[in-house]
Amino acid sequence: MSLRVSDLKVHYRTLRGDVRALDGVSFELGDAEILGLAGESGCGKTTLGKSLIRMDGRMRHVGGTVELDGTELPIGDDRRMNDFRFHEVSLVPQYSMSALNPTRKIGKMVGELLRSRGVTPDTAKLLGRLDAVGLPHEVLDRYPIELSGGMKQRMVMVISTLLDPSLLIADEVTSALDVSTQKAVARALAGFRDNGFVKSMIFITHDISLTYQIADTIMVMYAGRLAEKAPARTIVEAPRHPYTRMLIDSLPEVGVRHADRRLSGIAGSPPSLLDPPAGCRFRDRCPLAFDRCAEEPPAAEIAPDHFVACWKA
Amino acid sequence: MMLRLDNVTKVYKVGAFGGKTLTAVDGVSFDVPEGQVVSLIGESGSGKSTLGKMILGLVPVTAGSITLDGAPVRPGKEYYRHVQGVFQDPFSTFNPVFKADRVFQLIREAYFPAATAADWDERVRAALRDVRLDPDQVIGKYPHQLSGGQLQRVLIARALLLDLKLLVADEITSMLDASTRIDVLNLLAEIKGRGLGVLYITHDLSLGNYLAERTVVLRHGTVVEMGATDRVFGRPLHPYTRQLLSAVPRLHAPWEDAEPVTSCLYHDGGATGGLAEAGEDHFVACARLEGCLEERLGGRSGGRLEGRLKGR
Amino acid sequence: MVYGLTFVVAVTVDWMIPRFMPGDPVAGMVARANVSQPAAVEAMRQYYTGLFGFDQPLWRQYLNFWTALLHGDFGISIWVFPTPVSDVIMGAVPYTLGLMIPSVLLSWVVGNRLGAYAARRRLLDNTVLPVGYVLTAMPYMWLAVLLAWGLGVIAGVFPIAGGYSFSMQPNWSAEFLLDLLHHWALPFASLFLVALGGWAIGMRNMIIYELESDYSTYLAALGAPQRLIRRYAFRNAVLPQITGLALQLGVLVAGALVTEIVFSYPGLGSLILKAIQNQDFFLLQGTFMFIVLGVLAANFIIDIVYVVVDPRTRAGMAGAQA
Amino acid sequence: MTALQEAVPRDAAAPVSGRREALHFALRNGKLLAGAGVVLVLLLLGLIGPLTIDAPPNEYVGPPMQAPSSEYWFGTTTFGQDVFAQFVYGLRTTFAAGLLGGVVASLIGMVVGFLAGFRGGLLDEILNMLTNIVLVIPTLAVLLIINAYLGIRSVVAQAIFIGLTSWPWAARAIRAQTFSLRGRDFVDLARLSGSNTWKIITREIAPNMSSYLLLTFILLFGNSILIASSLDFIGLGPTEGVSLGLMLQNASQWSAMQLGMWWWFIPPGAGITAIVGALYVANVGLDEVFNPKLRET
Repeated sequence: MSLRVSDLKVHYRTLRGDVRALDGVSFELGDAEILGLAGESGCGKTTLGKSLIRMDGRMRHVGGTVELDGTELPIGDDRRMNDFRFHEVSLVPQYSMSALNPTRKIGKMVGELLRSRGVTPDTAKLLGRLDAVGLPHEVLDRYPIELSGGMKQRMVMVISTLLDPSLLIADEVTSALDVSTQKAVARALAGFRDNGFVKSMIFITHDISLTYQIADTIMVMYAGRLAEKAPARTIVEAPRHPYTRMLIDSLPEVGVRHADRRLSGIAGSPPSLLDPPAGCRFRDRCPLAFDRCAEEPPAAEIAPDHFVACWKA
Repeated sequence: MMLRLDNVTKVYKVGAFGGKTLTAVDGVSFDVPEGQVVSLIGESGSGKSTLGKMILGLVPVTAGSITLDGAPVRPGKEYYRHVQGVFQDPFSTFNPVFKADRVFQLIREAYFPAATAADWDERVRAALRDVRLDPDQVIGKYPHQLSGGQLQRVLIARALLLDLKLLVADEITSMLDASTRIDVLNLLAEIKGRGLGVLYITHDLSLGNYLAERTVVLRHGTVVEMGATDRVFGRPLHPYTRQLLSAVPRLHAPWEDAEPVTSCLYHDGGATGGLAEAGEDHFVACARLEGCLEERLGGRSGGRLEGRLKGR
Repeated sequence: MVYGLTFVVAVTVDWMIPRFMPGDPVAGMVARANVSQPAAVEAMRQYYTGLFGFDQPLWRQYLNFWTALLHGDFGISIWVFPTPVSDVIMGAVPYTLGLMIPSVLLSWVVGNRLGAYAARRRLLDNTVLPVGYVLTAMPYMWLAVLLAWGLGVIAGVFPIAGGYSFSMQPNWSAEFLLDLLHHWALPFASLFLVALGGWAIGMRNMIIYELESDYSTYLAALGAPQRLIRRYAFRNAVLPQITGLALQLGVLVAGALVTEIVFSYPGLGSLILKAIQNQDFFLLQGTFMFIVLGVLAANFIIDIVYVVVDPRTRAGMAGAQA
Repeated sequence: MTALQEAVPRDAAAPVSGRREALHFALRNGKLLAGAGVVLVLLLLGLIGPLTIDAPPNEYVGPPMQAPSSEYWFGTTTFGQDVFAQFVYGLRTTFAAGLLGGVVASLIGMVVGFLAGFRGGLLDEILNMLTNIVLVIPTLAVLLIINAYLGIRSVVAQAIFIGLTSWPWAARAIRAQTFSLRGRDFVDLARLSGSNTWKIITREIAPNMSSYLLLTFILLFGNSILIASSLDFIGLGPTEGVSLGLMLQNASQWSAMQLGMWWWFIPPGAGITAIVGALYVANVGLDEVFNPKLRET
């Protein structure tokens, strides 16, 4: 088992009080597994991704543990966490287009970054990785402004995985890209896992169809909690949580026409996480809700590797 | 009502003192008939948003013409009585320092100065109910207190207050969550029933396919394929369309590889004369269309093609 | 391009003002000059009339003005009649430059370091920031007066007037140079301090902005040490500060002028005061042209430095814009 | 920021209006309160102080060279003028010069900035050129020439000329802001609602950056005070009346420093520093109020 997250709670401090962005999430991630983390805005998926590598100033680790390869990650301690960053846990951020220092040549920056982490730059390895994503070696001698958006994206992917981390977090890396580029980037990421550049990966996106293309397992989150986690096929073809089902049903597939089959969305909106209601958080929007939903449903394993947090599952 | 684009071209001047030029849209022609949704599909840099802005009169046309019922676009109060737009980012479409319902106020000032307060309030409420919003939940709120989906509906309601003939919807769902965007799309499909045309601009093929009667696929400012949606997506002919379709992530079906665009002679620099008719209500920009069709479809339909040149 | 135009505008303003002011400029000036010797009055009258050339058409006057200017001819001073204005100015310029160049450059360098160091360090920030605001809010002359009073009059450590002791004649001896330095110290310090505050505040704000940028966040997520992140942030924050230096030049020159007046330092500032007190308009105009030229030249140099320092403009110039 | 927005669902249950929120933070911002407080106290002193003094400020009312005492709070000058009387009258003049100069500069900066930023194109390039020219020319030097020749000796004329030469950076800043706002969709929506350029600038763009305009004005205000006092000090100030800068000039001219008459030159300089410094500090406070990003949690 590569990653074990137990009852993780991370809150955001705001002027109106604590926002419980991540409120008790537990899951495991196996070796060589790509976990697709899906959900809508405000579900806590980005918070989860940040918690695993670097929390920003407003985030607070409230409870729960994260264990990577048998070692507990000190996620609430920015300084101690530094030992794990880049070496064990790494990140391909949403903002890849602006992630490189604009006034340093890329090669020089990579060298300085590596040395600052006590690593001697391995030129052959770096060049090999550039080849793997189809970047010419000259990019190292360029400034970021001289690269196209797609090239910057791939460069960041190469830098982030240069130390062969155990866990790679890819946060909405494709959301700003065109469909054809999106496909290339997603496949390249999957290739990193296949080639052993990274051991396992958490691929965060709002697009379930995209996750389905490269993830082994999909975890759907709702309002700071886990709703359902299962192998990708199962999530798409036999979802058990009403939220997952309604979400999948709201996606127009190529071939589905309004005139033939009218899809519908999910009425209502997620609860405020400032002071979330007790019990199941999907209750207010759920057509299946009944009395027991006032109690919080645990994420039960209803079939091997299939976890659902719903009394009706 | 019919919106007609004829050979529309847009050339931007870039650089200091307009030293260089950039052709964003190059000779685009298509129609948006009344009671239909036409989707305009393209990736970034395809010129789709520029086209939308030209139709709305927000950006001047360099060459060619855009006409509504035969009359040329003349941006101004009268034109906007009939043609309206909804944009991509709802939080940028609302001025954050004002309440959301100010967008109605602007309409009232410009078009219905004579309406009494009570009468106007009732009209606004009716329009909000038409877009499935509870007026009491929307009126008096600031934009940041409403969700993206609610805001986009407010904008559609705003357009419906006018004597609308055409609605340009530019990526109006791309900032919305999956569970709310589909209802906004359904709304567009509903309002076309009022006899107005909808131009739905999007990068998302599956959404365009879901909604539109007709589809126009744009690449680098030119139309590569257009026609009835079921033909364009059901039997895509242009390699670019095929590549786009194959790149769309689907549920239930893993990605497969389409032949790269470069395998087509047209993209190797082979000249083209414009759009050729490849079947009923199906036009493709490909000079080698006949040959391609025969290769791909094994001569089943290729022989019947006339390959008639259209447009330029 | 802009500099050329600016120069033309400045010269035109300089030419226009005496010509279009109400009344007869020659009579007014001669009267105000208040010179008692009839010979001097007559010489001046003739000189003015010839110089302004009122008998010639306007465009001709304008052209003549330019020709004279390009020959370095600013006219003749009234205050130290009949020394040419250009000579008077040249005598004062070394003092002003000697004061300005070190204080501007040093305050820029030290201020930037200080601001960068203070940013995001609570304790330092809480001292540097208020002190910085007080310093920038001070009128230059007031700090100069305070320093002169405190260190000059009360403590008696530094002289408070002049560029060198009255008892000395300018020469290259070590004794004279030391004396020069001694007189230079206080005006330098007051210019340096006021400018310092502004740079420190500007840099602090800029660094905080850079530390919040995406590339800083990315480096932090990869565990890069604060030292590296700050170094990158500093490099990027310095670039706008270079532009800031160009924008501040006018204010800095103004500061130098009034500081010189406080210390009776024999630079352009004191010259201006003398010119005003003696109604010496040629001297005033000449000094004005000279200051404008100096500021333009400095701006030009800063522009070149910026292009050399910022790799983005270099890359853009190579036409490799991606 | 994005993460936080994501984490905080837009809460329809807490209708805190933007303006009320700003007021809420304004009343809790120490910098703003302190800065505004100092400015207000000095302003009141300048407004009310002169009413309590019978003689004109430059009148020789008492014995010369008196140190501060209960009778002459700030002492007297070499000629027996009451420094306190001069100070309160000087405050008035200084505020007037700053305010008027700030208003003139803001107005020009706004017109140029809005037009250049919103219209773009050739107009933008021309206005930009103009801005750069005025920006590069050293302001004080121009004012020297103008004041010397035209003999400007009234506070109003002085302030107007200061305003005429100190607008460029404001125009630049407003242009940049306008430029970024122009691309927002609400500008397009206003067009689609039949609004013309003037209406869009005044009713959509200007309200959106009202806080920014206020900040700009405050900085121009402080700037004008500093320039005016420098002019006064050189001897190009108003000939009648008194200002803080003129007081400094007199003190310097009559060797107050050498004579140890600290009470003559400390108050005017301290007054200017206090006003301008307080304006700057209030400005930072206001910035924090308007820009939630800067609010330290």
